[in-house]
Amino acid sequence: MVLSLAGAVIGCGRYVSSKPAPNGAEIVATTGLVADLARRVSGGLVEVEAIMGPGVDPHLYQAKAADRRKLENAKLVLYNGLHLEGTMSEMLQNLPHARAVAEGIAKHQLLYAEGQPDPHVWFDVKLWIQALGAVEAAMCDAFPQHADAFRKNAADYRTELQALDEEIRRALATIPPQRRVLITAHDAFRYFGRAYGIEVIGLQGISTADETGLKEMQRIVERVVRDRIPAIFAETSVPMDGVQAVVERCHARGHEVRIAKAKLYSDALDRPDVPEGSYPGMMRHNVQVIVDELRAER
Amino acid sequence: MDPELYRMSVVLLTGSLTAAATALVGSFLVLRRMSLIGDAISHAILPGVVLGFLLSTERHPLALFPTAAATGVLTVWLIETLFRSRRLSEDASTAVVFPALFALGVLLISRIRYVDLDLDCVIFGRIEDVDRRPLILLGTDLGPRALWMLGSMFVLDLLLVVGLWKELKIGTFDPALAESLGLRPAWIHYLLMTAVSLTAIAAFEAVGAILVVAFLVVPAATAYLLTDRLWLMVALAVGFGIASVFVGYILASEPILNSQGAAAMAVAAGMLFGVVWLVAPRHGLVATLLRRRRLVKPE
Amino acid sequence: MTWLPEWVVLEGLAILGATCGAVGSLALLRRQNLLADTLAHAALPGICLAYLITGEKDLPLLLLGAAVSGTLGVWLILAIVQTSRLKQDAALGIVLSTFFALGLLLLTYLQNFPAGNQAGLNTFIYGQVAYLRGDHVRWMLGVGVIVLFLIALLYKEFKLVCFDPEYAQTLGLRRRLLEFLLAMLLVLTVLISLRSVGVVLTVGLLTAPAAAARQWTNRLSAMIVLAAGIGVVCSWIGALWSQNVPLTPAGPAIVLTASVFMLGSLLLAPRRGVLAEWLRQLAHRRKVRLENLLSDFYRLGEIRHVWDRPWSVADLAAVRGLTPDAVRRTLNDLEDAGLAVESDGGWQLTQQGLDEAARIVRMHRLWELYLSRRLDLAADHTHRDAEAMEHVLTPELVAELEAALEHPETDPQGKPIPRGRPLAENHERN
Amino acid sequence: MTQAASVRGDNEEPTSDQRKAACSGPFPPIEVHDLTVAYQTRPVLWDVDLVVPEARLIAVVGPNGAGKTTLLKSIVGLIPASAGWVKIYGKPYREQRHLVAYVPQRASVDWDFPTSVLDVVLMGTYGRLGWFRRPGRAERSLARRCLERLGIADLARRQISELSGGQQQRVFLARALAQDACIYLMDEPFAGVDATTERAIIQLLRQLRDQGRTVLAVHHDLQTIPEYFDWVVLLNLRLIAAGPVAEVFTPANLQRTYGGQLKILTQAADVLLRREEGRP
Repeated sequence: MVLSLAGAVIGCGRYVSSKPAPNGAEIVATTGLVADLARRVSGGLVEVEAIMGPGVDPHLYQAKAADRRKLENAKLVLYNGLHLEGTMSEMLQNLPHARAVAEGIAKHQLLYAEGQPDPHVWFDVKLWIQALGAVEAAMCDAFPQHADAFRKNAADYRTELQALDEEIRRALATIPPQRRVLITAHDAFRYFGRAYGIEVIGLQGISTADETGLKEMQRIVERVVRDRIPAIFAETSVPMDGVQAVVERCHARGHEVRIAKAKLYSDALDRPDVPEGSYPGMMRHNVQVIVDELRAER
Repeated sequence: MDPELYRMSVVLLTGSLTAAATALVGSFLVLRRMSLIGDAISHAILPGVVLGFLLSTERHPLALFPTAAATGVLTVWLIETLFRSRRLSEDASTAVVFPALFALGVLLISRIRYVDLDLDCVIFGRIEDVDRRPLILLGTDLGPRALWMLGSMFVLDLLLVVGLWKELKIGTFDPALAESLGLRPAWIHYLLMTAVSLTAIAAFEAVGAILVVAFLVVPAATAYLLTDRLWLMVALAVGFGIASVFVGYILASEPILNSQGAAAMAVAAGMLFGVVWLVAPRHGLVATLLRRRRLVKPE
Repeated sequence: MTWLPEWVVLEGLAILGATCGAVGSLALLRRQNLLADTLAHAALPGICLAYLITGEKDLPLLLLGAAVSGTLGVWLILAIVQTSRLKQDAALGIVLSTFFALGLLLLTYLQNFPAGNQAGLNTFIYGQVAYLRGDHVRWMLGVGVIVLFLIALLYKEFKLVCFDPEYAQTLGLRRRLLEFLLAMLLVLTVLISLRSVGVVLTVGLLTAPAAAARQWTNRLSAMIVLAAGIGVVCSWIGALWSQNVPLTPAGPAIVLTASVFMLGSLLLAPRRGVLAEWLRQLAHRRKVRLENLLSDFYRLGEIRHVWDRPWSVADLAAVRGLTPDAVRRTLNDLEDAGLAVESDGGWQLTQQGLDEAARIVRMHRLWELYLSRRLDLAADHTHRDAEAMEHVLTPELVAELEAALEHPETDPQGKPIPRGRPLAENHERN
Repeated sequence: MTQAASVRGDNEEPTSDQRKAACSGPFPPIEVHDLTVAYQTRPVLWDVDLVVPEARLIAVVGPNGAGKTTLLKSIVGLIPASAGWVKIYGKPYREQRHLVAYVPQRASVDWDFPTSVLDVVLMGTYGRLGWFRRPGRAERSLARRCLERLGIADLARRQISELSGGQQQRVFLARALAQDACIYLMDEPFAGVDATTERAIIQLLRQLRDQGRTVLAVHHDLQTIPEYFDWVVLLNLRLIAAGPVAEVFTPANLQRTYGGQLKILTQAADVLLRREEGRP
């Protein structure tokens, strides 16, 4: 029985593998954010591809057949880790040529919720710089012939990111302290809050698969109404329902909170051809939106 | 071995083992008119899964087995107890018990918030990744975990079905006769339900709940349209299950759908059923409609 | 009032609970609860397709898609059952798994679209009570009112089709149309609850309140109203729970509340309840115990032809081979009932006890005689049946028996059938 | 066609004569022509020709699986015919629905259904009421009278799950009475009922016949056929014979109906023997 099965496996295997299969890039990253790090380090020397496109929620993403082939065929796979890629985590952990960029981040700097680390590390630029180090190391290992170029590119990007960190700090400082409350669709901005002194509240938990309890919902609404928080924020990769529900409940209590005119990028970048398609562009966009919405007196 | 080929072999072999293991027990479910018990069990064991994770300190993937299996049997027992109380129909008992247990499971998860226990993982299943989830015992990598689990589940189910063939057969067609022959149909019933629970959990962890539900019912139902002999039905069910795995794999492959393997295999099983339903020689749609027109004059 | 959920949530849940309870009652009686399960799963591809085609995530459009695929699912189930040898359960299983898998395929496909995840299609699998909004509730209200109105309007027709569909057909009611309408009610109800509580919990909300209501009443109209009420109350309790206990999603809380309520009803309902039945059995067993001992007194008296002497516990225990303790317990019960008194270290029946004992023995012997005459049973086989029957015969039945047996004097073994007061007879005889 | 229409909705019991007039006409109550019925491909009735006379008590007799229930069901259109047709007083059943009352087998419904005895009897009036209308006082009093005729008026408010087998059967008959039809089709009205109920039922059937109505009942007990029925239809896939009991209920016909089923034959022989001897 098993033998005949194995025979069938091999027989069919020939049939499928005889078709031309796209090989994918040499470096394959899961999210656009990780791909951004790799692209900057590579500086065009090695092709980098991201599996998840713009607006894709990495928590729920289901790898497809083609993704698997790309991951298998790549020389190096980079992923965020810390269970960001919910359904793919175990597979990635057991892929010998895969590296989690979050592993480059010092453990004591991670935030934990219920014993699980929060994977949204890129929202603290300083942490993301550490992730950059991990990417640099992994790429130098995988492509020793390009190691020198990679180190130089990484150093350049590190300088740029350090400047970005300062820029964000300055921009956020313009928001009056009592209005520094960021309410978003899911709990992705805790690192951001810790790094830049903003209180963050997410409607859903760290993963978008959680269901919100009525108590959590009510607490958020109470808070928005009590502190007359002017705006709450939708995310590109999360449904609007929760945010809209908060707005409606606040309106019912006579507080005209609004949904920020632009959505925040939380777990995904935009298309590569717009500024928000890169990490610094995405961070600047988010900060700009937050500052615009929260600073303005209504 | 070419890694691509290796991966494909593992996926197809795991899928085939899932199909074979589920079809073995699923055939009896269909004949006992309990097709939906698989759906009920695969939802209702959620609290058992959560409990298993809570109890095991090192979160070993196999740790959820005992509690989940116990919950599966508990589900069946609860359904039967409610039904036997003569206050609810079998249908209603099922429809009360499994949502209640599922709700309990979801509540537990919400309280604990292990991201590990992502509900989606459980429902969608990741059959493409089975080669990347090894069984590690005492520090040694023994190869894909799903192969081990479903392989042993297949052997167990095979032992059960072959060993208790006569009892299962009589217990399925005539429980009263089985009782009078001293064959203990109630025991056989619970044994079968335990096997269904265990198979569901093994498959669940490896390939996702949706594939379990589909493979328990659809290949067996397809086979039932083609034959009146039990052994042939079971064999055909296994065959249809395996065929669905291959068709689904091709469907999910890049040039066609570029999609999720487990769901594609379940859809393939449904498509195979559709085809057989249309063209089956005796019990098919076309045959039935045609034959309705020409009646055989009775002797 | 932070302990109370938002009004919009309460309102939405009330509509949901009432509709699910009412429709669930009809589904329960037609044994279609698992059809609801299948429908809830079969809605998924419709929802995804509606999003795929229109690119809109408006609730009405998605619901339309769900209605179409749900209806297709119902139709397929009917077609499979009617044209193949497969039974309802297999048809349900096939449609459920295939449609749901198709939905998952579409979901995977959709995630490649920019903003594909924003449709929130996942909410349909798990549900999000906390995100209920005014426009959702208005839609739910619209659908719920239509559903409840239809049930009220066609109550008589639905009742007959649920109870005896073939008879309904012979009366000229459009059975197929009515059955289709009932399935549509189920589809509509599933649709409005999917978004809030998700696929699996919808099934629970449809079944548990109806099953609970069934235990409390024997009238369909009352059952429907009660189930709707229970649905509302359980949803509100679940919502209160979620509102006041951290990290508790409302959907599962509601279903769990309803399930507990169902279980409680099953146990505690006054007439159909398990507890009531258990108490009835207990009372009956006590009655049997007392009556048996009374008749033992009588037989002892009959053998010795003395009616006014006390008997020792050992004598009484010997009649049926009981333990002395058991006999003593029963004697105490008899004493409490005023049927026996303790005297001279033994036990004696009171006057009332003697009457009662004579009545029981009389019924026993009448029944024995009836069995042996009517059913041609051998005299020695009738005793056990009579033993069971003597405790349940009503006075009317006894009168009928007597008439049928033409007022007999002796039982099959030739023992006299007592009439009136043994003590008096015996006093005369002595 | 005037049958029965005149008395519909009437609160007063029609007298026997009125009833007789209402239920008679130029056409026979039931005419079955070349009827063939099949489940899937297996025929269960083959080429049945039958003309049922007015005002008779008719037994439909045959072994298990002979198509007795199928005959009744296809007369009332519950099972589509593969070939042939059925006419009720000369017209298709669809147009004459109100003239036919069908009494299904007791076991065909869930007796744990949450409803009362009176409610079930009221269902007999639903056809007349039409869509949307609820039964009113007139229907209630009619239903009560039907219960009285079956001697179970005291059970009116009883939940149907508390009934004995005989009581269930009486409820079903009361429901059929409430339809006030000319033709009564009964599927095993005597199955599993006690002796008292059996007597009550046969008395009712005779009353119905005497009012000019036609009763067609599936019956199993060959012993009681000569006593209870005027007419008999012997069925085993095909129609074996149909006619007055005295002519048709013969050993030869029974032999053809039941084949070699020895037990039934000896039973039948016993009956016939007793009849020849003039004993009841």
